[in-house]
Amino acid sequence: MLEVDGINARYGDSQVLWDVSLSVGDGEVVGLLGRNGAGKTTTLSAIAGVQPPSTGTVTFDGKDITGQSVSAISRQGIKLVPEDRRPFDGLTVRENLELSTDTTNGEDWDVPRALGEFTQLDERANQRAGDLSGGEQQMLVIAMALVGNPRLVLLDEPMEGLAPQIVDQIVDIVRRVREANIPVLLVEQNVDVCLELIDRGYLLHKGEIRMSGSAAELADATEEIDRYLGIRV
Amino acid sequence: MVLLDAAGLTKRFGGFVAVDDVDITVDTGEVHSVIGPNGAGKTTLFNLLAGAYEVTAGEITFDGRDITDLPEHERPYLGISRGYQITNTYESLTVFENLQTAVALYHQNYYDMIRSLANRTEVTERVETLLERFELAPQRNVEASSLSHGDRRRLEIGMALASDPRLLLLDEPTAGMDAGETERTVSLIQELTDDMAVLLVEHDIEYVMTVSDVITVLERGAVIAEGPPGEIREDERVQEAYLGGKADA
Amino acid sequence: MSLAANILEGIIYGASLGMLYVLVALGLTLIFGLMEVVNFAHGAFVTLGAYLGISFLDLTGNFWLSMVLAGVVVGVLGLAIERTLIRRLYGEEPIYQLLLTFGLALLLEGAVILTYGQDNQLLSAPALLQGSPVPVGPATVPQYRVFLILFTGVLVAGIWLAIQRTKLGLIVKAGIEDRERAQMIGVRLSRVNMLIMAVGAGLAAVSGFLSGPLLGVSPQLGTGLLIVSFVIVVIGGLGNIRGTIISGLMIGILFSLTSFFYPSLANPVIYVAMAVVLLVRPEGLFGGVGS
Amino acid sequence: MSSEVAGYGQYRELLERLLDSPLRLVGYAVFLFALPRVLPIGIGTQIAILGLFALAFNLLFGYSGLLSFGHALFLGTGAYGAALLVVHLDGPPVAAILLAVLVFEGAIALVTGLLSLRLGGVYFSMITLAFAQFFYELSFTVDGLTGGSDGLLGVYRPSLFGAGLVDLADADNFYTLVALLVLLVLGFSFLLTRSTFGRALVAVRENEERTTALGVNTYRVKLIIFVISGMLAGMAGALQGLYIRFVSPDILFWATSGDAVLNTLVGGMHTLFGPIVGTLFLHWMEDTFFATSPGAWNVLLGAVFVFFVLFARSGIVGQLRSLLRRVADWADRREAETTSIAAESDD
Repeated sequence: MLEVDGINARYGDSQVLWDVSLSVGDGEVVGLLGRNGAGKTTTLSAIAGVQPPSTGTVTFDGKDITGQSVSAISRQGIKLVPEDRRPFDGLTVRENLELSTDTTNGEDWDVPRALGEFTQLDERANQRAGDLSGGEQQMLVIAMALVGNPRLVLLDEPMEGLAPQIVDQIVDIVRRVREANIPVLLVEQNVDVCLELIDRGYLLHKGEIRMSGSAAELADATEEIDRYLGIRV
Repeated sequence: MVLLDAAGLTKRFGGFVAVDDVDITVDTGEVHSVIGPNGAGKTTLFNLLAGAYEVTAGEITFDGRDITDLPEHERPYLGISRGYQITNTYESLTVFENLQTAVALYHQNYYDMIRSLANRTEVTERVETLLERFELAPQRNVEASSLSHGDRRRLEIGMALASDPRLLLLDEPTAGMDAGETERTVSLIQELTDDMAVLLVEHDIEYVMTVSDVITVLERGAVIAEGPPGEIREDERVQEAYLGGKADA
Repeated sequence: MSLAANILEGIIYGASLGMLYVLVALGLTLIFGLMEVVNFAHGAFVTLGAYLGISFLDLTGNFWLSMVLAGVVVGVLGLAIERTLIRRLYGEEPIYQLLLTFGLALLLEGAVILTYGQDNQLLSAPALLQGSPVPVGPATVPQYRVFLILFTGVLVAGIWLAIQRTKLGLIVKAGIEDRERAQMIGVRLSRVNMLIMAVGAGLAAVSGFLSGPLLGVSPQLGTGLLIVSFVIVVIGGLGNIRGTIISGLMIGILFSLTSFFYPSLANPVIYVAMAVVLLVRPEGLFGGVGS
Repeated sequence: MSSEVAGYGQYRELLERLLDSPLRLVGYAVFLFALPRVLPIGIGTQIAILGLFALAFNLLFGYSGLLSFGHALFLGTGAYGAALLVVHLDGPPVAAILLAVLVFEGAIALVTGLLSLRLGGVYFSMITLAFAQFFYELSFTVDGLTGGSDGLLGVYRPSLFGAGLVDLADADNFYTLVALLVLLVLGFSFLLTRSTFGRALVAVRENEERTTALGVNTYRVKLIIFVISGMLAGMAGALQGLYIRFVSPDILFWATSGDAVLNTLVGGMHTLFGPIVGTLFLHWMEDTFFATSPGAWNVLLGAVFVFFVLFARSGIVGQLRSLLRRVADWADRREAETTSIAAESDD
């Protein structure tokens, strides 16, 4: 489905990604783990076209999409859920969903279905998104990606800054996305949560992929996990 | 000696509590780091201390003086200086001019419209010292926008040091640096602390563990641990904050 | 005439003028909200609309058709200017966009002078609306004024509804709030920019043509309206649609009421209003950017 | 400054020294005193006064990046102020008039500056424009004072120091006064460029956030340059009123503010002398084209301006400077080649 091949990215003068390659297959949930500043968000930005890579290619469904505009990539079915959540605060929940509806790549998802699946959002359908709690906003932005009938969801730290019981809800939502057979590239710092959700994963450290493997393989690699993700250095 | 003392510091943006009742103290001569996962409120805390944001609740005392409501531009004169996370230099000015600006605007009367800046030998001398200290002398005539990333980060720190601060606030000084550059910066910071306190916001754990005397760990805006690196490394809650661990605990 | 009748008449006159301001200021505010360009050429669109409308009127003899034609032609011109010139400066410092559109304003105004001359042109209300004034409570109001309020009221309400209720409106609001995020959900912003530029220019032209019978048509007509629009958006907030509509009406009524009681102060008073707002609430009466 | 030009070839270094040297002021003086020998003195005077106006505008725009679209306010009130003093006080000395206008404009600039600087960026441009328009409208409202749309008549030029000392009715004397004032302002600008305050202005323009963090009260810095710029623009206005001996509301119209913007951008906004060159250039163009057709002139002016915004933002003087730098660099490279060839043939 998604093939990222040897991308390099710079932020100003500093190189933040070094030859990063990864792939996401059909119906697969793939994790991208790493500490703050490891380059996870930059990787997603490069795929979504927000910040195109300086070298390397991004191929989606056999088509080279490197350097295409953000909106063009989005319309091909790659929906990015950015890390800072960012629904449109001034719009209502329903308006946010209507706006995000995209039937280019299917019609499975629409606003009624989204509100049906996320009852908590349904209750607040006519409230401004800016007035939602952090957890509700996170639900909303995931629902916004779903009504876009995505062929791949890029999910950037959905649990960040959320209270533990809300984290459980979000985990549940990601499971449902997975059950809907939509491929997901999940960026997460919370290792336990991430390993529970993914089929395969990559460990990113200082802009380089240091390790990759199945969820089980990663779970066993306690030394690497500690070194690249924990604080015991 | 306690230099900076912040108590009950809170910052709300609308309904969102970015910094939640944080107490933090920095002593003279220590390197104090603030770490935590993304979104923990590190940069917000930093901006509160620097005066870029207004405090919602709590107070900040510096050297015994209440500075909670002191405007940002007056804090340098008490001895507080800051660097930026995203390099924030004068892009179209040369390295020399960047440092000259930082030195002159602090040490000279910046309302002086007549006397030539270039003839202020005391300014030029200080700039030369900074150029040497930060190994930027060869790039003196290079515009900041054309510097390599590491050089720019060091210029950034150099500008923050131009006011001879007693407390230096640095936000991720090694962001985007390679190993060699990071090492140079580490030793630089260690040299600095002989005569001043440094408050670091960092995500590079290895680097934090090397340079810090004290580490404060933030999660969701609140302090979850504080102590020397060794203690922090073994702290269960910190482990959990970094590696996850679900709520069912 | 009684004081009450005077006040009522002042309010109605003011509302008719204010709605014309709103049409101009709305375009300005939408263009800024989406493209972050303060369009100095917006006044030239107003002037151009008035003059082209007069030409179309000479040609067709139909006031309404001329209004629509003027709006469409100037709308297309606005679109062309966005495509060829303004888009070159997206993402640059706003000052350069301001300077560029200022140059365009001079150029377009010059073209008007070149074609139509410096002198004022006469544009009268359509015969249909020249009958005897309409009694409104204790006051009497010329038919054209009543028409202006109704027509522009419907137009502005239509725009408001389109922005609040249609998907396109959602896209515009989303684009104003966060352009990058809008692109992430697949919005083609460059097309939206084109559309809004065309609509904004078209509205300015319609407003110019409609204000002809009230204000007279001169090459400086548009700049006058533009400067008042600046006052309106400073008070209402650039990019703030609701604030723009309300403050446009307020300024129109303030102007009109003042001109009833102290005619010589009518023009200066709106700037005093702006100064007071800046003193008391520099961020604008209606908060920052938003709906 | 030598430390800052190190690293260039010798021709380039020489050029940089020249460009930065106070000797430039001698060049400006020669230019200004040659102007009335080349052009009719009336035109020369007009260019010098409007050039001074543009110079005052550029003190604000060029240094601090604040684009005022309302500088007509200062030019206009300065002109009215001077004219009213002449008419009502029976011709006080011009020196006193100029001083009074400076103080008066300082007060106006302080009030309008305090308000318009509360919002940054494009708002500043819109608000300054609106304030100028306020005074334009006011000039009709207080027609008892200003003569309304008929303008203020009966203005004449008293002597500079009173008691007939330095007769300014004489065109040469008046031009000399204007030229000296222009030189004075140029001299001040030159000092300002190199001073600490000048650097503070550049710092505010380039990066206000960082400048605040360095301990600078940026609001006050901007206000001060706004006031200085307004005072000097007002002085230009006083000269204009005395020169034309008639003031009408036109001088407060937005187009007058636009002239300052046009002259400065076309001449070169980050340069000392650009505003004067721009005024001269556009004045010459206007003289050549306006008479035939005002409409065509506006079209041409607009087109020229669009061209400069899109393709030559540094203006005429800025373009000349970079041309000179390229020539110097070319000369340095050529010499380096010749030397290296010579060195090879020595072997």
